[in-house]
Amino acid sequence: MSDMMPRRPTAIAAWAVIVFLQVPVLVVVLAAFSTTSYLTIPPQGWTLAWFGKVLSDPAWLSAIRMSLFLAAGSTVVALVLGVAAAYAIAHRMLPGSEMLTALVMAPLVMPSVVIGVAMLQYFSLIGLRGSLVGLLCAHVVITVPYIVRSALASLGGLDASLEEAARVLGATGLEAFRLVTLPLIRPGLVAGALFAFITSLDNVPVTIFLISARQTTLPVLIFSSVEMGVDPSVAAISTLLIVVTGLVLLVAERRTGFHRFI
Amino acid sequence: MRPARHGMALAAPLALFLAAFFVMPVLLTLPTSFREYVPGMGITAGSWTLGNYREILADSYYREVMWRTLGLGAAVTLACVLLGYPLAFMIARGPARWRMPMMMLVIFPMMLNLVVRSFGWIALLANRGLVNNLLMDLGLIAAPLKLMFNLTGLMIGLTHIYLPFMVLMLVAAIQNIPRDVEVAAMTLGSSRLHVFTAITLPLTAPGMLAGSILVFVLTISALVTPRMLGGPTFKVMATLIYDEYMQTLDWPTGSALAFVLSGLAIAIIWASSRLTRRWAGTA
Amino acid sequence: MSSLSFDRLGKSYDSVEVVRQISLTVGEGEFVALLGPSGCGKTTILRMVAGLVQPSTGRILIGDEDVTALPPNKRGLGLVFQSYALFPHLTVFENVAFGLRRQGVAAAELKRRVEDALAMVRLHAHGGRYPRQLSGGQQQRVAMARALAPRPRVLLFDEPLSNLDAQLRDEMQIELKRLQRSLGITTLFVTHDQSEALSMADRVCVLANGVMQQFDTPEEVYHRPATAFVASFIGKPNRLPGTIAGRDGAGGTVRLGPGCTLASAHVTAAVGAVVEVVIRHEAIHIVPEGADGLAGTITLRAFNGARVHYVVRLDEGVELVAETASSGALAALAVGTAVRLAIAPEAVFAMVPA
Amino acid sequence: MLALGLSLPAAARADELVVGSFGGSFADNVKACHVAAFEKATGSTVALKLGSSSQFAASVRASAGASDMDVIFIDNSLAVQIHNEKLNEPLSRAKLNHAGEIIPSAWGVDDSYVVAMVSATALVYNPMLVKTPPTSWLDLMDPQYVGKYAIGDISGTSGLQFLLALNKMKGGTLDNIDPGMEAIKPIAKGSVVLYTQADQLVSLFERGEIAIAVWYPDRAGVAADKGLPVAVAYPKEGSVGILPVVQIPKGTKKIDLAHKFIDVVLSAEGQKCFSERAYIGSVNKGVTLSEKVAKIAPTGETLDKLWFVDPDVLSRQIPGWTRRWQREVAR
Repeated sequence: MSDMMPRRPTAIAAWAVIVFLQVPVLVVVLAAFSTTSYLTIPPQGWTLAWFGKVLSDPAWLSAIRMSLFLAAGSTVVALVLGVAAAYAIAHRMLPGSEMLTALVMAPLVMPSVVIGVAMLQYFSLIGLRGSLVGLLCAHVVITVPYIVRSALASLGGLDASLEEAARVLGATGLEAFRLVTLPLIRPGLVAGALFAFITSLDNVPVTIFLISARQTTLPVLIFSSVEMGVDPSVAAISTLLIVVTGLVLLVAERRTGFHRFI
Repeated sequence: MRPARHGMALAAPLALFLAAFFVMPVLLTLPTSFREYVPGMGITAGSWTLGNYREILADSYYREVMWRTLGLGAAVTLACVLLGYPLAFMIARGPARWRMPMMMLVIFPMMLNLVVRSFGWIALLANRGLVNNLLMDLGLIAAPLKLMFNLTGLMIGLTHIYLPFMVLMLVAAIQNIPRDVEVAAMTLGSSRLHVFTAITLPLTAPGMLAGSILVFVLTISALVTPRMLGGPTFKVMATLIYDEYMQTLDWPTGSALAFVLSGLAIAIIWASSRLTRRWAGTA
Repeated sequence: MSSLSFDRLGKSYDSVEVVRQISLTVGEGEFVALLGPSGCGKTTILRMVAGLVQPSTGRILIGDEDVTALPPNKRGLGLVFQSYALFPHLTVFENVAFGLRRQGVAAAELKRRVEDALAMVRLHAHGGRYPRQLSGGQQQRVAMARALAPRPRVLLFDEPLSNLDAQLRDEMQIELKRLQRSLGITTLFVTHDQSEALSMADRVCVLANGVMQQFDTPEEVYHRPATAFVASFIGKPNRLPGTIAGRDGAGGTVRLGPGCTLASAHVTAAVGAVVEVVIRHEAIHIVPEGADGLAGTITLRAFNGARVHYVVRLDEGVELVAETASSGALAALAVGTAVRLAIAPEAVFAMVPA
Repeated sequence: MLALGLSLPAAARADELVVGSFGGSFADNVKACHVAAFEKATGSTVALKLGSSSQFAASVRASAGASDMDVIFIDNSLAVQIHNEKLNEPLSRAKLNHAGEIIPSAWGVDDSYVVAMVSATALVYNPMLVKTPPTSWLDLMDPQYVGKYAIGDISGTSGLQFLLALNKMKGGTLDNIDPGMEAIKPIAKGSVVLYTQADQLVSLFERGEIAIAVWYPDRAGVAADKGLPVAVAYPKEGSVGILPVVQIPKGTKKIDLAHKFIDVVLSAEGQKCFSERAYIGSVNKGVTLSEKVAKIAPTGETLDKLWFVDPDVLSRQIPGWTRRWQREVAR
């Protein structure tokens, strides 16, 4: 057995960092129960009114629906496009794969405001402005880097002979991928999809230019209400969202055990 | 080895998609950065100038913001490594029963909306925020510390956002170290510290560098947090670009700044991935 | 069962030829070993047979069927990988059932055949385990069972024993050979280990740099190497620098040192050429003092159970390794003993260094 | 999910008007005062697209004469800029029943927009901490407020207008901002924060971090209603007027419907409703504000003393001033 196990100082430092990570979450959750009409900490008086307000406001609810739909949709599309491309790159199946990798990662580098304005101009030109398709495509562009990155990492750690073994045993290329490769890289993909989902769910600078009047996303709605004052309902909605996504996370963990593969 | 046409068929959808929805829009923006902008009148059509780029290089304010942005990126990256390493080490090597809960607690805060998260920090870091009040009540300080609208606030906020990314990448890197190598070093008479600095750390360097590149890139193009915790007195490239686009409507300068920032980021990524390859011994 | 044939099979990567125009036939039920050092092209040949690599030239036939253009899943082969390539996310049972499921074998039949296959490799109690819970030898046998369960027309092995420790390897050699015999399955076995190839195969194909050197029974390959490469690759050779002193038909004499010449039955170079002289350890016989032979002194003795090795320094300064059985008078010679060495001309190969 | 996706078509519905509005309580007020009446009168529906003035300006420019919004609320200087870039449809007074009730100065150049409401930048203070109400912009410099006041960044209207007010007091002109820049430097240095969002001040007042600020009377009025201890003072040097306007971006296919919406905005009922809810001044001559609102919103004498800066000059000068501010004041 190796002696390179964390000792007490490391453990203390690690838990301190964990606490640091939870601090703003706690603050926001506490603020959601405050009776004051603005965000404040510690809360002055306790109420559930803000949760009631949020849950009865169709604008918030439709924004949540839109955000979740967009995040889920773009993650799925990014998974399909990204995993296919990552497969080709990882198996060195095409020339110029380094260029493709660089291209995929580029949206991470470009300031997102610029991507937003650029896409607005472009979508106006090709008639996709204000459409859900356009918005979805934009979100795929900003989420796909995370998928490709994690897919490349997972595929790189895979023994190439596994798929060959499946092929020799009578599986078609697609079957070999579905029955052997996919189950083995799935935890890595779940981790990548998680990043992608969060990125989409949090995006303001690109989305704000591309949404139409009838559809808005949660972060954009929060961002636009900042200008006119923020009351604890944004804390309430964030609390709800954290609880929901936290549960999804736990279920995903239960089903795939993805934490072991990140 | 499968034929290249299969590879093409697999990669083409993404390549075409990005060409259509990323490259094209960005390329259409490129000419804007060579246009002339007349305040109040808009972008002069048909004019071509290098002036926007020249101004960025010549103006000491732009240079200051550029250096500040890069410095901030480096500082946040360093903070993420320093804070993230012990945690990642604990997750990778600590008691198995802590693994899952710790991992979940690392991922969990990522779910908090960025705007709302910034409000959380404001409530904590303001002059009369929780932190200052606590410190003053304890009698540790007489006057509130300035924790916002400066490097401190932005460091705290951005480190909080990108620390989980770094931790997750470091965990993977630490797990990939063959334990035999460390044991070998120990049998050769190395102390724990020496094993760590001579074996563990170098072997995780590629993963650490990959995580660092990601954090650095995300930091220098972050917008929401710098706007809310940096404010007008602590501008970075992204907020400056946002201002040029959204306040002064000077898109030519804004897009020129954007391309400069992107160029810098690409150059840094390129340089550090060369460095990674050298460390990994594949160059 | 079917035979397996190559017809001028070749493969190039970026104009580098790694396999050159190989033609041979593995008969029905025959066990053929592809033997050669790493990089000789043997694995490429195997992968071409399996359909994992597309040949640049030539054809591959299984029985009378040309399978050159078929994808791997249509070839009806079994392949045991060097790494075993067991599916880590599937149980042993599911690993073995994988190929049967691809064939659409019905549930009851499938269960029976998987169990048969596992029984064949003596792992019937391990069906519910995952590969990581098995030892290396067990994993190896699962890989065998998985390859055999779908009843392949031809069985391919890619260095399947190289990851096992020495004793286990010897056991597995015998087990594998017995299994192949009892099933009578056409087998192509890739290895770099000559003893593995010689002891298991009906015929051995020796490869070097993508070129077939010799394709014959183990006895022929060992005793009558067709090329200098085979001579130096098979067995444990002494390699000494020398020059050609004279020619006589296919043979001649080589000079090892100032006063030391040897008759050789295998000389291709011209007189005066610098050559490498290859003589196997076991071809050098220690003969009693006074008999005809090269004079020398024992400088080292090594006992390894079945055999005894002597390092003999000839009076001319050249050192040779000789080998004898480990019992009898010749087995107990002390260091410093003066001896004579007899070497048959047939055992001396003079090769122009590559 | 899929159903939701399909129910969001790319093209706007024929009878639906898309209005660009500021978010938060502004949007609530637009819905209550304008949208309801408009929908009742026309049978059409309104979709609000929330954003800021500059977002709308950026969006109108990016969509180059094919805006997806039919009416926008926007600051007058940006409205002028949009007009200069020829990205708007002119208003037709003939289509507006209430055009005659509007104060004449509300109309933009070539009727490119019309002012929808009048607000101002003024001083707001905490009466519990400030015994004597301030009377001058320079009261901010009073030693009693050291470390207890806040002004806005130039990116917000109040910051810009305070700069202009100081500049005027120190003898500067719109072509010479130097005196203002010099005067504001020490004030900005001492400010608790250069706020960029108006509501940042709410928590500062609430926590007692500041006693006085350059802020908006309408925000102060709404905040006071919610229990924030604030009162408004208009400096004797005169406040600077803020004019949110309504404008029709180029490319709308519903020009008549857009006019009908603007007509509702300009109507006495619409104006009165909005003013009462938002503590904001009206442009309709027929509106009389309640006393509670009149005390806070610019009316009567304070309205007369308001300084309305030429938006055309503003739109040309703001980028330059912003640059100088970034480099000299906020650095």
